[in-house]
This record gives sequence, C-alpha cells and structure tokens, in this order.
Amino acid sequence: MSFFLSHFNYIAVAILMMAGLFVLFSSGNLIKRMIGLAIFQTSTGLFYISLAKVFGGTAAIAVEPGSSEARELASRLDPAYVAQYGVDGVVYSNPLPHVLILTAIVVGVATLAVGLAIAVRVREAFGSVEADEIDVLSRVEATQPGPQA
Amino acid sequence: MTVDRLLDLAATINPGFYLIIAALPAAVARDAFTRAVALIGGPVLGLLAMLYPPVSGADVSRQLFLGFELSLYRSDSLSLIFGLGFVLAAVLGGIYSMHRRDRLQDAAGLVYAGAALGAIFAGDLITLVLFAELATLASALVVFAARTGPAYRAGLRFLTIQIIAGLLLTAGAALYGVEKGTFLIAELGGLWNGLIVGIIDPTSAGGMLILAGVGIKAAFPLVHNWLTDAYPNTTETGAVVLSPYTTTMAVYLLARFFAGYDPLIWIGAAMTIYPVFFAVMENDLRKVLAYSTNNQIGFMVCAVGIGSTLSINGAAAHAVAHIVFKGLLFMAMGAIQLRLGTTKASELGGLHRTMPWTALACLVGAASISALPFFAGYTSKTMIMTAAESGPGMFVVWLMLLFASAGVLEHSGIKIPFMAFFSHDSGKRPEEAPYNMLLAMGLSAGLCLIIGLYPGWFYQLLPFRDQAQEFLVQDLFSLSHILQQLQLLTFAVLAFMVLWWFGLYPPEKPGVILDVEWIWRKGAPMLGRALSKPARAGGRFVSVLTSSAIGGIQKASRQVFAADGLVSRKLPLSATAILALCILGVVMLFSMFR
Amino acid sequence: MLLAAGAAGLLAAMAMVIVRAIIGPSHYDRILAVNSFGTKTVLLLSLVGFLFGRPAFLDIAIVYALINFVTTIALMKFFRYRSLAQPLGLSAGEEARDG
Amino acid sequence: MTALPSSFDVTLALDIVLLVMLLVVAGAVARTRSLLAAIIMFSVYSLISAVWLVVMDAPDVAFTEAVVGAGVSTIILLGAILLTRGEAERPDWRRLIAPALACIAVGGLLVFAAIGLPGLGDAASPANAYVGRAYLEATPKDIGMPNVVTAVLSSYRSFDTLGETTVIFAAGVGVALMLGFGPRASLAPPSAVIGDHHVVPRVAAKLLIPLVALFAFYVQFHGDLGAGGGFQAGVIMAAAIILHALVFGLRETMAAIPPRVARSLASLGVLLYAGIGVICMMNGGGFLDYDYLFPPSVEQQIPGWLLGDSEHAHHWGQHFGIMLIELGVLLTVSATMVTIFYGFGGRTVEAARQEAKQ
Amino acid sequence: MTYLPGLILALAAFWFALSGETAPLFLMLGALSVLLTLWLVARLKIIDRDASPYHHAPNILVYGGWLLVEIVKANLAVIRRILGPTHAIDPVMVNVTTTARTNLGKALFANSITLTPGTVTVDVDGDRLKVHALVRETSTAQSFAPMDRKAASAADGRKS
Amino acid sequence: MDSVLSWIGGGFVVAGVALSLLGAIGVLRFPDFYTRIHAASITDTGGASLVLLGLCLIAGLTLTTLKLVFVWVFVMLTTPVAANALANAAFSSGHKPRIGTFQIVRTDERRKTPRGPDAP
Amino acid sequence: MIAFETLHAAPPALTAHAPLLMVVAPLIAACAAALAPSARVSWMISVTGSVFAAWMALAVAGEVARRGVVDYVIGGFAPPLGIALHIDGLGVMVALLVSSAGVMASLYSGHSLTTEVGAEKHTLVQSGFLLCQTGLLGLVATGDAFNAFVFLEVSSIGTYALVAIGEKRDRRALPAAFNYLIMGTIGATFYVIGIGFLYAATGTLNMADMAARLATLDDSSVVQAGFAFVVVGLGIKAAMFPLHGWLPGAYSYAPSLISIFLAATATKTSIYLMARFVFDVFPYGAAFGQAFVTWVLAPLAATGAIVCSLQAVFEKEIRRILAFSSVAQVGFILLGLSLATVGGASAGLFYLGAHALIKITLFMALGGVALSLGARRLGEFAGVAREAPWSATAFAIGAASLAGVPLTLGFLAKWRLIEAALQAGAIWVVVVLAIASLLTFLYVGRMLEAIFFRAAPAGAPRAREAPVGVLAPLWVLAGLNIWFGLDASLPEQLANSAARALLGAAP
Repeated sequence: MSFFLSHFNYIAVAILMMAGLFVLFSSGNLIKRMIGLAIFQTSTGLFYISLAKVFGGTAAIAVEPGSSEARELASRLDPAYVAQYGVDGVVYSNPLPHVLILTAIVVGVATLAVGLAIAVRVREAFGSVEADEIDVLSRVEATQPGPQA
Repeated sequence: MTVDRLLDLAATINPGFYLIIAALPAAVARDAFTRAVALIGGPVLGLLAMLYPPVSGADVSRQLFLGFELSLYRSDSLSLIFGLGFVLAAVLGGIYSMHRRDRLQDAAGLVYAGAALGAIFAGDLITLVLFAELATLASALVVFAARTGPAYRAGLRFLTIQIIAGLLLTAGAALYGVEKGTFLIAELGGLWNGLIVGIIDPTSAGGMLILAGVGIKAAFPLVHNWLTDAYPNTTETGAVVLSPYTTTMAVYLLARFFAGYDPLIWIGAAMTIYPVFFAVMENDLRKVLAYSTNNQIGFMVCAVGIGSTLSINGAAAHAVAHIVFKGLLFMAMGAIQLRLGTTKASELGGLHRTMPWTALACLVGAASISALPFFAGYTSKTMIMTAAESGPGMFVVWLMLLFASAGVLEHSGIKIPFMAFFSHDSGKRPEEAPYNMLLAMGLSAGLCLIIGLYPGWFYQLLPFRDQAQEFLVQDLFSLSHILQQLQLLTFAVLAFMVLWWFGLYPPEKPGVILDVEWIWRKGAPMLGRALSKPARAGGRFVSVLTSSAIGGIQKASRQVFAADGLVSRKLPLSATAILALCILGVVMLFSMFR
Repeated sequence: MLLAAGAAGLLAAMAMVIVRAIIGPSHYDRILAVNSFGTKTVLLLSLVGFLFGRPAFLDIAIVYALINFVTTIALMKFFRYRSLAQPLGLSAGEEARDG
Repeated sequence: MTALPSSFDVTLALDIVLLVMLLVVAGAVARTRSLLAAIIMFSVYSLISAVWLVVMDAPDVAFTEAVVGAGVSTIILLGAILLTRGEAERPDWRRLIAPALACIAVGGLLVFAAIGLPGLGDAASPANAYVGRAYLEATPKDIGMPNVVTAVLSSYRSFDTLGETTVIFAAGVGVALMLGFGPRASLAPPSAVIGDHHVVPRVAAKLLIPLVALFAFYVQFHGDLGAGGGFQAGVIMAAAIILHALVFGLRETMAAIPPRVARSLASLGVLLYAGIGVICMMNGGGFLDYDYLFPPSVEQQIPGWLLGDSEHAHHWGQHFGIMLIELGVLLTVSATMVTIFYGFGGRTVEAARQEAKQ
Repeated sequence: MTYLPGLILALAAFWFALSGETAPLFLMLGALSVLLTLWLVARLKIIDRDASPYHHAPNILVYGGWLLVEIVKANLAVIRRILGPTHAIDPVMVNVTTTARTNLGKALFANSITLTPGTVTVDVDGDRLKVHALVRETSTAQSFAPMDRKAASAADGRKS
Repeated sequence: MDSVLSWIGGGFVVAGVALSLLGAIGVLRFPDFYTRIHAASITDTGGASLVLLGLCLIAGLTLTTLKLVFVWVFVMLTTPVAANALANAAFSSGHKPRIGTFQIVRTDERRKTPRGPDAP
Repeated sequence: MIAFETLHAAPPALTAHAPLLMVVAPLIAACAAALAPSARVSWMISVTGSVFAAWMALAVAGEVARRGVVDYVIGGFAPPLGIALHIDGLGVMVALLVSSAGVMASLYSGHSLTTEVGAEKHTLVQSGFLLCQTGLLGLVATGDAFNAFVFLEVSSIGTYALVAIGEKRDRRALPAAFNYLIMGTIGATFYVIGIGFLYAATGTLNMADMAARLATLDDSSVVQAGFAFVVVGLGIKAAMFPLHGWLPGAYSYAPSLISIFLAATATKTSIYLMARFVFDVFPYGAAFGQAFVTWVLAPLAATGAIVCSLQAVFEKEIRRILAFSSVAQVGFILLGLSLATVGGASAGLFYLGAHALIKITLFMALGGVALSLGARRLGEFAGVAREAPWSATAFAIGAASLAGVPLTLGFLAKWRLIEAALQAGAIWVVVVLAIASLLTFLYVGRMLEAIFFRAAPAGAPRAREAPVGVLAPLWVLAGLNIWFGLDASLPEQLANSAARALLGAAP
C-alpha cells in the first residue's frame, strides 16, 4: 500500500479542517460561521477515528469467542496477524478514540445550539447577522450611555 | 517606667509615620481645631520622635522582609538636618494653609511630608523607595487638589514623570541591592568622616538607574520641566506644600548615595545657570520661583558633587535654608494669588500699599535667596561658594556659580518683590493676607533672620559639625565674603535699575565696570543675554520639536490603540482566528524546522 | 463480491445525487436529492454491515430512516409555514378524537 | 507490515471514496451563498460521515453522528435561519486572500506533520497497541459486557461522560437563557382553521412516534450489547417529541411536556448520574466505582437468572451502574434537546410576529 | 378501544424483534419500555385509530401485496423514461377523489400513489387529492380507482 | 444451500443497486423538480426493496432478517410521506415546473388566494 | 499565616474524597439550582455549593502540603485505563483561587442578579455560574488530557450564554459572546487536535503517563504538531496576545457576576493548563519547547503587555479598560513563566493569583456602582466617589494594587517579577515590565481621576452606594489586597510550592 493511500485520511482531515476554518473566516454571516465551525469540529472526529482503525479489525463490540461470526471474521485474516493483534481470535478496532469522539460530537452539538441561540438574539437586537453591520452598530452603541437600573 | 517604655517604643517608629497617621484626622476632620491639631501636631510629633532619644547612625527597627533585612528607621546627622527642614516646612505649610478648608490637600500634604520624612529616615533602599513612591503619589494629589483643568493636566504630566523616576529608582534599588546582597544603607558603604555618604557606585547598572531616578526627582537639566510645570499650577497654598520636599529629598539622596561623584558638579553648575534665563524672562512670578528652585537645587547638587565635608555641609545647610526662604517666597506669592487670583508680573505692582506685611516678608525672603549677609541664604551659600573656590581646578565652576548667584539676585532677589509690590502701580488694592498666612510668613521670615544672624546653632546641626564650626569662625563673616556678596548685590541692583529706567528689562546694556571681577560679572550676563536669544530660539525649537513629536506619537498611538483604533477595530473575530492559525503555523514551524 | 459491487454502485448513485444537491437549482431539488441520498445511505449502511461480516448494525439504518423523515418534515414546515411551531393544518372534524 | 487482509481493499476503497465525497460536500458548503443550501449540504456531510464511521468500525459514533448531524443539528440550523432571515453576503474576494493563504499554509504544515503518523490501520501503532488494546482485553473481566465502547464510555471513562452530560445540560441552560423566556402568548391556537392538507404526515407521525420512542428505549437498554447508549437514545427520544411538535404544533407538545418540566428533567438526569457516583462513594468505593454501587449484602441477593444464566458471575454493580447512569444521560439529553427545540421553535413565531408588527 | 391492545402487541413485537434477548432482565426492561412509551404517547395525545392500524394488519398486508405488483409495473414504466429521450415524459397534474373516509385510509391511498413511481400526491384536501403524474395518458382520474377502492377497504376495514 | 441463497441474494442486491443508479440518473437527467421526484422514488421503492430483499436472503432466517424487514417497512413508510411533503411544499409555495401542464386546480373554496394566512 | 501542613480542614472521610467533591459539589449544586423554585433559594444553593467547594479545596490544600501530590482514582480504574484526578502544588493554588473567587462571586450575585437579569432567569443563571465553576475546578483537578477538554467545554458552554445575557444592559454583549464562542471553540478544538496527535504518538491520555512516554520518544513531527496545537489552543483560551480578541467584549459586557468570576479565573485556568503542558507533560528541555518559550511565548507576552496596556490607556469604557488590562496582565504572567526558572514561575504564578484578586476587587467594586448608574464610559463615572464612597474606595485600593503601589499586593507581585527577571538575567523583561507598569499607572490614574476628582455634571444620574451584601465581600477583597501587600507569606507559600511542582524540586 502506498504511503499516499495509507495517509490519505490525514490529508483529507487536514483539508476538511481548513475548509471548515475557511468557511468560518470568509463569511461574515454568523450562521455560516457556525456551520464552518461545525465542519471544523467534525473533522477532529475524523482524525481520531482514523487513528483508531485497525487492519481487518471490526467494531469493538465483542463477538462471542468461537461463534460462527467470530470464525467468519477470523477467516478473512492471516492467522498470524490475528494471533498477534487479536483478542480471543478477533481483531478489533481501537475503542478509545470512538469514546472520545462521542464526547466531542456532543460538545459540538452543544456549541452549535448555544452559538445559534446567540446568533438569533443578535439578529433580534441588531436586525442583522452580518458581522460587518453588527460592528458598525456596535460602534454607535459605544457612544451612548448605558441604561440605568 | 511605662511611659518611658512607651516613649522608647514610639521613638523606634520612623518619624514619617506620625505625619502620615496625622493625615487621617486631617482627611476626615471638619472642624478647624482638629485640623489645626492634625496639621501642626503631626509634624511636631514627628519632630519629637526625631529628637528623642537622639539616636545616631543606628538602624532602629530592623525587619526581615522578602528574605532581606530591612530597616524602617535609621537616623544620623545627615538625615536629621534634612528631617528638621521637612518638619519645619510641614509646620509652616500647615499654618499657612489653615484658612483653606481643603481636606484632600491637607491630607495629601501631610502624607507627602511624612513620606518624604520617612524616606529621609529610611534605613534601607526598599523602605526608601516605598516612601519615595508614596511621596510621589501624595504630591500628585496635591497638584490635583487645585481641581482645575490645567492643574489636572499638569498633575498627570507630573505624575507620569515622577512615576518614571520612581520606577527607575525601584528597578535600580532592586538591582543594586540584589547585586550587593543587602539593601541596608549601613551595610552598603563605610563611614567617611563619621558619616555614611556616597555609598552607591554610580557606574554599576543599578547605580545608574538610581542616579537617573534621583536625577529626575532633583530636576536635572532636561528633565526639569515637571517642576516648573507643576508648581505654578497648584492652589495658592499648594506650591508652598509642594516645594520643600521632592527636590530636597533628591538632594539628600544624592548626598547619601553619590557624594563626591564628579559629574554632579557639572550637572549642578549647569542647573544653576540655565534657569536664570528663563526666570528672567518669565512673567508668572510663581514660575519664576520654580525656576529659581531649580537654580538653587543646582547649587546643592554641585556641592554634593564636590563632596568635601565643607560642601556637603553647605548642601545640607542650603537645603534647609532654601526650604525656609523659598517657602517664604512662595507664601508671599500665594497670598497674592489668593487675593488677586494671579501672579503674573504684568498684572501686579504697587501692592505694598495694602499688603505691607506680605511685602516685608517677601523682602526678607528675597534678601535670603540673594544671600545677603545676615540672612539665611548667605549662611549656607557662602559655604558652597567657598567649597567651590577652594577646590583645585574648580575655577570655571566657581565662575558659573557666581554668575548664577547674580542671576538669582536678578530674578528672585529683585524682580520678584519689585514686580509684585512696587513697580508701577497696577491700581489693585487687595486685602492683606489672612492671619494664618501672615503668621506663617512671619515665622519663616524670623527663621531666615535667626539663621542669618545666629548661624552658630544652625551649624551645630550640620552633618559635619566640627568643620562647620571651623567655617563659622574662620570664613563666614570674613570681609572678603561679605564684600563679594555686597558687590554682587550692588551690581545686580544697579543693572536692574538702569535697565528698568530704560524700559529695557531684560536689559541690553551693561552697567558699571569696576575690576576684573566686575568685568566678569558684566561680561557673563552680557554673554548670557547674547546667548539668550539663540538659546530661546533653540529652546523653542526643541520644545516645538518635542511637543510635536510627543503629540505625533500620542496621535498615532491613539489611532492605533483607541477603541475605534487600528488594533481594536481591525482585530475582529476572523482576524483573531486567522492570527491564531498563523501563530499555530509559526509554532509548528519553530518546533519542526528550528 | 457481489456485495462489494453493490456498494460501489450505491456509492456511484450517491455521487450523482450529490451532484444534483450541489447544482440545485432550487432548494426543493436539493432537498429531494438529500432525501434520495438518505435512502441510499440506509441501503449502504445495511450493505456495509454484511460486507464486513457484522450485520448487527442495522439499528443505524433504522434510525436513519426515521431521522431523515423528521428532517424532511422540518424542511417542509420551513417552506410552508416559515415556522417550526405551527401545527400542520387541522380540519375541524379532527378535533374530536376517538380515543 | 503483516500481510494485508483481503477485505481491506474494500474498506480502503470505501474510505477514500467517502472522504472524497466529504471533501466535495465541504467545498460546496464553503462555496454556496444560500444558507439553506449550506444547511442542506451540511446534513449531507453528516450522512456521509456517518457511513464513513461505520466503515471505520465506529458504529457507536456513526449512530451519534446520524441522530445528531442529520437530525438535531439540521433542525436547529433551520430554526436559526428562520429566526435570522438572510443570505450570506458575498465577501470581497480580496478579504479572502489572507484566510485562504493562512489555511493553505497551515494545512500544508498539518499534512507535513501527518507524515509522522502511523499509516491507516496500523495495529502496532502506539494509539492502538497501548491503552486501546488494554481496554479490549480488560473489559470482559472488569465489566462483563460486549460493547467495549459503552464499557469505556460509562465505566472506565465515566467521568468524561459525566462531563459530557454536563456540557449538554449547560447547553440546555444556555439556550433556555437565550431563547426560552419569550412571551408564550404567541403559542395560542391559530385563530382560523386552515385547510387540512396534511393528513399524510399526520397519520405517518402518529404511526411512527410510538415506534420511534420504543426504538429509543431499545437503543437505551441495549447499549451494552450493541451500538447505542444513553446519548443516542436521548436524541432519538427527542426526535420523537420534536416530530410531534413539528406535526401537531408546539403548543400541543408543550402542553404534554411543559418547558419547565423539560428543564427540570435535564437537571435531574445529571443529578441521577452524579448521585450514582456519590452512592458508590458512600458505599466505600471511589466516585462512580460501580463495583460499590450495591453493598455486598445486597449484591449477593440479586438473582442470577435475571440475565438468563445463573452460573456466570455477573458484575451486577457495573451492569446496574451503567444502566442507571445511561438513564441519567437519556433524561438529560432528551430533555435538553427538547428544551433547545422549544427555544428555537417557540421563538420562530415571536420573531415573525414582531416582524409583522413593524 | 380496540386499537389499544393492537398497539401494545405491536410495540411488544417490535421490541422483541429488535432485541431478541430472552433474559428476564431484558424482558422486564422491554415491558417497562412499552409502558413508558405508552405513557409518553398518551401524554402527547396521539393514541387514536390512526396511530394504531395494527388490527387492520391482515387487510393491509394483502393490500401491500397487490401494491407491490403495481410498484414493480410502475418502476419499469419510469425506468423506460429515464433511459429514453427526455421528451418522452409529459407531466400532468390530475385531481383524484378518494372514497376513503378515515384519515388512515386517505393517507394509505395517498402514500400508495406516491409509492408507485410516476405519480406523486401533491396535496390532500378533504377527499380530493392532487396528483402529479409523469405520463399523461396512463394517469386519468379513473386509473386510480382500483387503488383507491382497495386502499380504502384495507384501511377502513370495510368491504368495498 | 446457504451459498446458493447468498448468490441469489447478491443478485437481488445488484439489481436493486442498478435500480438505484437508474433513479440517480433520473434525478440528474429529468428537467425539473416535479419530474425528478418520480425518478427519486425508483430508489425509494424498487431499489430499496430489492436490496433489502437480497440482504434478507443472505442473512437467512435470523433476527437480522427481521431488522431488515423493519428497515424496509420504515423506508416504505417514510419516503412517500417525505416526497409528498416536499411536493406539497413546492406546490403550495408556487414553485413552477419547467415542462408539462401544471393545472393548479383550486376547487377548495376556503383558499381563494394562492397565498393564504398560513403561507409565508 | 497558615501552615498548610497542619491544615485538617475537613473530616477524614471527606478529605479522602475532597479532590472529587471539590469538582462535583458545584455540579450538584448547579442541578439543584436549576430545579430551585425561586431565585432566593437558588442563590442560597449557589452560595452553599461554592462554599463547600472552597472548603474541599482547602482540605485538598492540606493534603497536598503533607503529601506533595494528591491522586484520586475515579471509577476504581487506575490510569491509564481510568481517569484520575491529579493535584499538585500548582493545582491547589489555582483550585483555591477558583473556588474562593466562586464564593465571592456567588455572595455578590445575590444582589447583582436582581438588577441585571430578568427575574425568570435567575435560577438558570446561578446554575450556569455553578457549571462554569465546575468546569474550571474540574479542569484544574483532572490528570487526564482529554478530560481536561471536557471540563474546558463545561466551563465554556455555560459561560457563552451567561456573557450573552448581558444584552439586557448592553446589546453588544451578544456579538461579544458570539465571538467568544467562536474563538473559544476554535481554541478547544485546537486543543483536542493536539491531544489527538499526542495520543497518536503515545497511546495514552493520562498526562503523567503521557509525560513519561514522551520523555522516551524522539521528538517527531507528530509530537511537535501536538505541542503546537495544544499550546495555541490554550493560548486562545488564555487570551494570550494577539489571540485575545474575544476577551475585552466578553468581560466588559457580561453581567457583573460573570465578569467578576471570569476575570478572576477563566484565563488563569487555561494558563495553568498551558503551563502544565509546556513544563510538565512535554519534556522541558526538548528543543521545541524551549524554542517556543523563548521565541514565541516571551515576545508575544511582552508585546501583549505593552500593546494592551496602551489600548487600555486609550479606551473610554471603564470595563473595557479593565478587560484590556487583563490581557496585559496575562502578558505579565506569561513573561514570568517564560523565564523558565523556579523564581520566574513562582513570580508568574504569584502574579496570577494577585491579578485574580485585584481584578475581582475591581470588577466587583465597579459592578456595585455601575449597576445603579448604568454607566459605561469614564466620564459617566464622574463624582461617583461622592455618592458611593465605600465602593469607590475599595475600587481605589484595587486600582492602586493593579498599578503596583507599594504596600499593596500588586506591588509585591510586580516586585517579585522584576526580581525573578533580574535573577534570570533578563534585563529586557525588566524594561518591558517597567514600561507596562508605567502605562498601568496612566490608565489607573485616568479611572481614579474620573471617579474621585471629577465632579458629576449637573443632572447626571446619581450613583447609589452598593448594599451591604456587596460591600462585605468587596471589602474583604480590598482588605486582602492590603493584607497580602504587607504579609504575603500565604500566597508566597502557595506560589513557591506551585512553582516547585511545575519545574521540579530544585529550589
């Protein structure tokens, strides 16, 4: 397997990250920015999951040792390979990054929700979700006294 | 028994604290009595603490702090004479400003005096720096207390430069102390003729920083503006409160740290000369006094630089005398300011009719500053002149000092009282100054005379007592000195009158030529006047240049840093994010391809 | 082998639908494409399970079928009512429930 | 490198094709100006990445990505653009140069850094050989459940999951603070009965909602056997309720599940989770050490037949501990998602009304 | 209330089909889940006949078989047009009236129309349906009649 | 027996995928939105049914088969509703077709205007 | 002075679990506060939770003083499989800081919320505030790199919305919160990516384990990339110049409760984590670490200290002045750390604590007054000292401390920095400090001048003195500023042990 193929995932992840960030930078629209941010965050997940993949591995949900399913899975692989890297005759992918990314996805959706909620309030307060216009309006605000309690 | 122990305990406290503590009642009290008690009582307590029991050359209260031994209170003859001056100034200033119900200024003034006093009696660099910083802040408050726009701006400028000085001082002290492993004054240097002076090596990094900091506080040439800027902008009593401490403290510090450091001679000499031109041309009499302060400090700096026992005695004596007579002059001007709201020479004149006592006090002050024999200034300045005269290769310095003396006569001795009280009648008939002012002025004037007439007890207090006694007996009232001084005086008065009559003040033509001395005395002013125009132009050019440069920098930095400025405005979200990305790249580059 | 071929074919179909989703031209076209894409995803998910010898992950396919529906309803309400809160129109008769 | 398993070709092919699709879709998101199109493409992005995750042996993550990415995120985004109205303005291309350059440069560096990473599927890489493998080996004897991901998630790294649940709760609090306190008058029933054009979705929804809810419970309770768990179940449950709200109106749903109840349930879920931890602590173990969930006397009395066979030694503490905390997660997640939907959905009308007034 | 047992049964069957676990714990959890689901659905007030057509299941299954055949036929017809030249399609919108009385019947009919490629229900308003058809000639109001009859009878539970 | 069923199942899968491909081609080729719906429904019905049927055959009589059936049921249940909802949204907001007659027959008295109170 | 070695603050049963309870107590309180029936009850819950957390932090402090390091295994699985809390001298210091700031802020919140936030939101605001506290304490306590991310987000997510509700007083809070969210998320995601690289290189997530394994690795591009991402990500969270764009808005427009708490803690914990990574996790001495500290961290910190001080000088809104000052002070702290000596680290950490105390004093004093005045810009604070002398005086004390006036904590902090810089021979640091301190004097002077020396224009709204509920914690804080300025042995002890924990046992 060529080097390019074995590292294609990382290259793709790098590009996705940058694409997400680019969406974030290039657009003044708050909603669009949140989408960019979401893409950026998701790409992190892709990175972790790519790390966790194991040749010939299967999802880290234990197969009953000795069952037909286990035999079937093992039969696809080199026995030496299974002996070295398998657990009870089955090769599994690494579960840890999956766990981490589950958490990261949750964090992502939480961020998205809060960010969009704030964006909605921005729209209600400023009448716009374009960063440039909000900047202009904010600067007007700076010259006015605050409300008194 | 217990009283004794209490007294002993009280005597271990740095006298400055008494004044600082007294600031508290002064800050809150509303009735005149409490104020009076606080304003007078604080300094008096300080004085008593200073004198009881007379401890000399000892670190009274040592403390461990941040791993270094500190001494909050150390007293010797050098500190004592300066301290005496400060306490006198505090008492007089207190009396003088009694009519003015300004708690901020009173409290700040007391703190200022206390902090200055504390610095004088500090036994180590840290304590000293702390007190000096406190004094800085308090003094700024005194300026602010005028509560006018110009005062505010002047105060900010004042604060800025004082803080720079303070930081330099702090950094220098830290550097020096860390380098030497101790901050204690007693351990930094050895005794010299029974006194610890000149203890800091000005060529070390820390020493340079300290020198720079003290130099600013002493208003060395080119960094003197704060002084002439701040003093005239205070309240009528503010200048009186302000004038005694900062610069005098700087002189003390110079004496303590750098006595005998040759460059100080030249710096001092320069300091004596250049303010003369400005003072002569200045219209605002309080500003004239500020310039004159500059000039007087120059004498002291020069004396410190000479570094003989005589000269240090002279510096200390002149410092105290200066406190008294300059205070007196400021008081007189303050009275005018109070009554007329201005001290511009062009708007004054003929005030002696209704303010006779003030005029009299002013005359005494003017005589003192002019070093008229039998007045305070003469007692001290003669010592400096003698020291300068006697040194090898000091002829030029001596001439410079002489010229400066003439200048002092010109602007402070003659111009101030003449312009204010006599001169042409401005038609103004202000009331005589309030009683408390008169009392303060009277006391000051009395002091001037006492020092001038009976210098013996005064000389007892000087750092090098024996040498001072010797000088008293041999030199002070020697004919040559008196004659010299009188010649100087006559010349100056003559010159002034001639020029005045010709309506050419500042004068264009020299007066009488008597002898070599007179030639010099004539030629020097001529030269000065000849130089004054280009100097003025140059000065203006420099000041325009600096002010426009400062303005430009300020404008530019406002454009860059203000809320809608370059940095803040151009740093919205995406820019920050891109920066984050760039820094990420930089960090990666650094770690990978270093 | 046939399954692999099937997966390849589905991927090709998905790619085509993505092209439609990108070029539009109307939003309805895009949603249609996404919808169709969703169905293909369900199929691919089922297929991949068999392909990798772990057919137990059909739950994901089921979930997809269900979630896709919710999203489409939301999109419809977006176009139809510009609101997510509005009920889908009720006829008068339906208020009386037989339960 | 050990001989490649033959099936890996297929995996790799799928992997690469799906990633290319992802790139294309991400490019489309970046390019499009229409927000709606961007959202639609973003949901496609989620779909593709879910399939990719299955290919990469991460069914649990795929599950989550499916329910979150294609479901909740899209609906929230829709709610947001309903409330904000607008197309993204086309930025001046000159302003894009700096970001583009920065992105390209850092992307290049990233690729350069990735060269040092072990290739895809390397079983001997540190990531896969050390702790990852240790989990696979330790789970059967420590926890005794087939789904290692669930075991790691809710037992080995249960503190992470507590934090994750808290994050969701915090998001609920945040959205409620932002959007949740508008006047509710807008949710009054529509004044005029409007035509009935929606028999079909309504019938379908009625049919589906019970099934979806039950499916959520299934996912919840079988998280230790197969893909799934409290989080996924919570989102599916929320999807059922959201579907109800979409079809029958927010007012109806709020009548059944008032916003305040939803918020309370969210915090109760976290409390349940943390409470389990505290109970373990009070029974003498560490925080969240499920082996101490039951005092030994109680644990001995749990009949073995509950799990069908009495001869196996069961980790009852682990089983019930995980089940209970997953229940907490379910509560928090579903209640929070509903709260979030209430926030965006309930706001829709208000914004529209305000606009109508102006 | 005939539909409630149907719903419970259906839910239980659904659970068991998904789970397949026979351990008592899981069965108990299943029962709990069904109960919770019912409670939720009851709170949401959507338990009615539409929500639970399961007692019609046999009828609907028979109908489903017939529909499958229709779907296959329609599939072939549309594939021809996909592969053929574009102008072969001739879309049209037709109004169709349904005889189904219940919502379930209407929905079943409308969905059946949508499921057969070539026709899509666009709108259901009372008993009138708007249907968009790909081919004009095979899509007249009458051509939907058999489907309508069968769907209505299957869902409404009456003989046509 | 097993392998024979697998092959047959595989065949069904391939056939279903072929239908899906055709549907996708239709979605690409057809001229406007309304016609594309028809093409898309090929995937939803024929394609999905065949693929899932094939998988059922491969799986044999196991729980998996039941789940496949559920997938199928759900697909069959949701896709037409989705298509209907989509078409309805397009139609009611006045999205015009590019070809064919598009008789917007409004026989409903309550909706005199194309944009009612419920329209945006 | 407290000798921590002899501190047995809590019964042994609690002490054994203290590291964990410190984190979980606010979490449980947060849930309870969200359930509370009224604002009053939720406030009481909030105070109770914060006080309990602070109590536990004290108990941990005792343990750490006795044992050096406290480890607490969660779930019965020792790392690297499980997650363990790991608190050393540094952690204790920051934990004490956060929890005591939490106590002060929660005490303060009883008053401020009533005027700043709609009544119906109080319970949720308290809940969010407690969540934020949980996150920060968890971040400090955890010994697991990924767990740290989770708690980073716990603290952030709630905070974003809490900042945004400042919109009731100033609508600019909304875009500020949004920017904060974007930058915060980018930072956190960078951190996660970095952890991913590190995980790829080491295979573990436990920080101690990671450090041990990194020490045996050659520094590959993977480790370096991980380092870069972690450091820059945390740099964003810590508002390291020039990544501070989000901070001024977030701090100045948030409700005062939030600014108080954030200003004292948020960036500090990120700095803490960054320090742990730079010095602890990565083998310090690895060339890339040193290159970073010397060529990136120190120059940026210096630039930040000066530029942001300048911005503060030219700023018109008083809370923004303080916010910019915060960024500048972050520069000070980082400068201290970048000296990479025990003295430098100790000074930097001392400064960290001092600055937290100072900023919480300032923001609280300001909050108390500004609330009733509705003022933003300097000019509007004219004459406040007359109307609200107690608050104004406390503000003055805090300001003096910020400027580094002798006899205050701020002076000692600056002093120690200078001393450390001199000992390390970094004269340029002293110069930077001097310049920045000077600028500090300028903007502090501007603020004090406005508050004390300017008369309020006629007809201007009159400020009201803050109620006792605010004044009490405020004056405790102000008093601490003075007290520590005179006797700094307590913070010194903490900072020194923290610095030793960070840079090894060498004195």
